[in-house]
Formats: sequence, structure tokens, C-alpha cells
Amino acid sequence: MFELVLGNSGGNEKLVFLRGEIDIYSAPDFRENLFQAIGDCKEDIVLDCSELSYIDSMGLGIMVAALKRAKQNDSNVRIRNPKPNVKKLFKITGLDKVFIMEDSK
Amino acid sequence: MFELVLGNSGGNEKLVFLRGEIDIYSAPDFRENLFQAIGDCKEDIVLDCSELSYIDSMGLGIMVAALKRAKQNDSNVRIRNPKPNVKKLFKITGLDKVFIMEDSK
Amino acid sequence: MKPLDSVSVLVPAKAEYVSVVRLTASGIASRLGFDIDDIEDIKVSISEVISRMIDKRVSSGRIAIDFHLFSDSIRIDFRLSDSSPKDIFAGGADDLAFEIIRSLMDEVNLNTDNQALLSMVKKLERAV
Amino acid sequence: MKPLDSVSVLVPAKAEYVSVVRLTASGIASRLGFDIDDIEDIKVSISEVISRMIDKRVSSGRIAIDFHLFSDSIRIDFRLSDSSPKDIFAGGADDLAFEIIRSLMDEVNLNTDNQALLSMVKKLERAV
Ligand SMILES: Nc1ncnc2c1ncn2[C@@H]1O[C@H](COP(=O)(O)OP(=O)(O)O)[C@@H](O)[C@H]1O
Ligand SMILES: Nc1ncnc2c1ncn2[C@@H]1O[C@H](COP(=O)(O)OP(=O)(O)O)[C@@H](O)[C@H]1O
Repeated sequence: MFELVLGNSGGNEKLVFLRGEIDIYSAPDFRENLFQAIGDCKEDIVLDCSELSYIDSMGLGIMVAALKRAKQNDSNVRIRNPKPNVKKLFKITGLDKVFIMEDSK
Repeated sequence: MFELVLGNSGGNEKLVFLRGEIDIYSAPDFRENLFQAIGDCKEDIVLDCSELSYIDSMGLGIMVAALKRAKQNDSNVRIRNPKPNVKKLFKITGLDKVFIMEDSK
Repeated sequence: MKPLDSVSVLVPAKAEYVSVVRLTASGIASRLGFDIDDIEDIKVSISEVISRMIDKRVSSGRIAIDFHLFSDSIRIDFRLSDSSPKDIFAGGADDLAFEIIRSLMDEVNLNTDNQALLSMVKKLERAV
Repeated sequence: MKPLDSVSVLVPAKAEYVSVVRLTASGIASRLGFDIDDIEDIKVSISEVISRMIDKRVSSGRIAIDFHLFSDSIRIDFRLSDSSPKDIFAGGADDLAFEIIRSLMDEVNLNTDNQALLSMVKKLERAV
């Protein structure tokens, strides 16, 4: 029940769709696929969370690791359209100040 | 998570919408509301099951009791648009031969 | 045969907890790879057994449901916390609930020797 | 205070069963009348604890989760089938998981005396 799909945004950003639940079971999958997607790209990574129904500290930790990698490449990680429950976790952990949070809706 | 709603069908039938789950927890509610709806009416009772997500032997038993009451009034009980899982239970218990099964879709 | 894994749920013998067990069962069954139809069959069968236990006041205490996972099947055992009459399907083969369980599961055993009041099995990739 | 009812779930200390406990928890919490936000808080908190137990290999056996229902709250106790180190939140207050649990639940107690490794409480109609 977790999927990571690479998008084609056209602009100078790398679009990554997250779907389903990120927990201890799916975290290894998420980590591997995310870092493979990032590679050494210099563009911003956009994590589209509109279909992400669940995340916990493990998933957030992986996003933080991805952000560190991105900063090394002088790029950034942006969190797009998280559902209220996901947004809440960014908020209570203070990670909403660390990532660029985007609401296009 | 169970609701029984009386419909207004215009024709010579009494329309009863069932919504949610009928199990041992909601069965007393279902029994009471269904028999209240039936009363002494001479029209056929149509149980619209399109929104009924779950039923078990207890719910089926109540429908059989309602059918007996209806027959006393020279009317009938019709099961309309059951979901596949609900239809399956009518089938394996042979009750699809006892009730009038209707698929308007 | 020893199961690969086992999950146990212990609930009060009260009507309002039957849906909790259904939810747990669907989580376990979907993990094992059962399709939606099979998961529904398992949920209905479990509900029938527990409802009967509650309805016949077989238990005043708690009902234990053990899910034993095998590579190609799931076995579900029902245990009671107190000793009690074991004729929950008094109606026998004519019984509507028993008929449903027998149709939906691949095996149903009453009064098994492994302390279970009732034990039932559903196979993965069931040959229809 | 004695709970009105208790539900217990026993699962293998493996990642694939965390979602099963989440599903069970949401069923119990919705029965008690918690709203969607509170149910989500409970699910996340439970996942954090169990994941940490699995991740730190605190248990090689099974994890017992007891849901104790009160008229105005739910208490969730985590017990282990084997004795093991009890420092699952070694990072202490800085720890991300612990921070999340502390924010989402009304009470969190580590190493309580009622045999639980961790115990947490969520109140109904929480005053915000
Ligand atoms: N109940 C289980 N017991 C043991 N292993 C399991 C169980 N459920 C899943 N697995 C393991 O997890 C792997 C993925 O299973 P699955 O649940 O079908 O994946 P997903 O949730 O990603 O669709 C399988 O290879 C299987 O070995
Ligand atoms: N966990 C519980 N423990 C004890 N009683 C419960 C529990 N959940 C519900 N009830 C009882 O069932 C009644 C209906 O509860 P509720 O679940 O809110 O109804 P519904 O599912 O019909 O919306 C309540 O009056 C309450 O006494």
C-alpha cells in the first residue's frame, strides 16, 4: 500500500508522487526509491503528498535525510499538498520550518 | 454505522433504504425500525440494499421474519440492488429463491 | 504444522466489539494476500461465530480469536476465557449461521482438541 | 480506576503487523466515540511505539497492546513477551518519535509499574 511514482513537471523541479502509507514496513522501499530518484540532480525535489494518507517519524526522518542530500547539491526539498493529518506531523515536529511547504490548492 | 431511511417511491410499494452494516450490534435497531416501517401495510416492501455494505445471518433472519409478516398481509418483500458480497449471502443460504431479488442496474 | 506467525485478539463478549474483530481480520487477511472476496468471506465467518457466542451468552468474559498464518492458508481459532456450554450451533447443519460458515470457509472444526471451541481454515488461491 | 472494557492484541514484533494494529486501534477508538482527528493521533502514536520496539529489536517475540476503555478516555499499554532493555526512546526528549507521541497523546508514561513498558492516555472531548 505504498507507491512512489516519478512525475514529469517540465519545470526545473523533480516531481515525486507519494501514494499510500509510509510506516516501518514501507520505509525501506521509500528510502531506496527516493534516493534513487534524487541521485545527483541539481533541481528541487517536489514531494507531492496529496495522495499520501499516512506517515510517521520514520518517513519524516527519511525526508530529512533527503533534504540533507539535496542541500549538498545546492537544491531543496519541497512538500506539496500534504493532507491535514500529514501536515499536522510536520507542524508538531517543527519540520514545517525546515522544509518548504507548498499548498497549491 | 447503520441507518434505515424510508423512501418515497410513489408507486404501490414501500421503499426502505438500508445503509451501512447490519450485524449483532445494529440488528436490534434494524428489527425495530423495519417492523415499524412495515406496520400493517398492504404494499410490497422494497429493501434498497445499494448502500448496505455488510450483513450476516442475524440480518438475514430479520428479513425472513419481515417476509413472513408481509405474506400475512398478502404482500411481499423485494431485495433491490444488493452489493456482490450481500448477494452472495442470499445465494449460499438459498434465500435468493425465497425473496424477490431485483437488479435495476 | 507450526504457523509462520500468529496474531491474537481478546475482546469482551459484547456486540459492539464484533466490528473491531472484523477490522483486525481484514488487516491480517490482506497482509497474507487474500483478495477482497476472500477477505469478506473471512470477516463474515468470524462475525457469525462471535455473534453466536455472544447471543447464546456462551461467555460472560472475553473471547480470544487466534489468527494462525501459514504460507498458503489462515486458521482462525476461537477460545473462551470461561468454561461454558459448547453447543453454539445447536441448530446443527440446518442452522443459517453454520451454513454460511461452511460455505465460505474451506474447513470448519467444532470442539477441536487444541482448546479451541471452534477452528476454521481459509486457503489462499482457493481452487473454485 | 477499573476500565469499562479491555481489548488486547498480540502481534509478532515484525514491521508487517504494525498496520494491523493501526486498523484495530481505529476500530476501537471510533467505537468509543473519538473523532477522526483523535483516531489519527492514536494510530500514529501506537505506530511510533511499536515501530520503535521492532526497530530497536526490543522484542524477538510478540508485542501485546492492551486497550483499556474508560467512559472519558482510552489508555493503551504496551507489554513485551520477553524481558528486554527498556530504553526504546534512548534519544529522550529530543527524539522525534517521542516528541510526536507527547504532542498527540494526553499522557505518556514510561516503565510504569503495571508491567507495561509504556502506557499512554487519550481523553475524549479533549479541551484544546
Ligand atoms: N503475514 C505475513 N507474514 C509473514 N510475511 C509477510 C506477511 N505479510 C507479508 N509478508 C512479507 O512481506 C512481503 C510483501 O508482502 P505484501 O503484504 O503482499 O506487500 P505489500 O504490502 O507491499 O503489497 C512478502 O514478500 C512477504 O514475505
Ligand atoms: N467501547 C464501548 N464500551 C462500552 N459501551 C460502548 C462502547 N462503544 C459503544 N458503546 C455503547 O453503545 C452505544 C452506542 O455507541 P456508538 O458506538 O456511539 O453507536 P453507533 O455505532 O450506533 O454510532 C453507547 O450508548 C454505548 O453505551
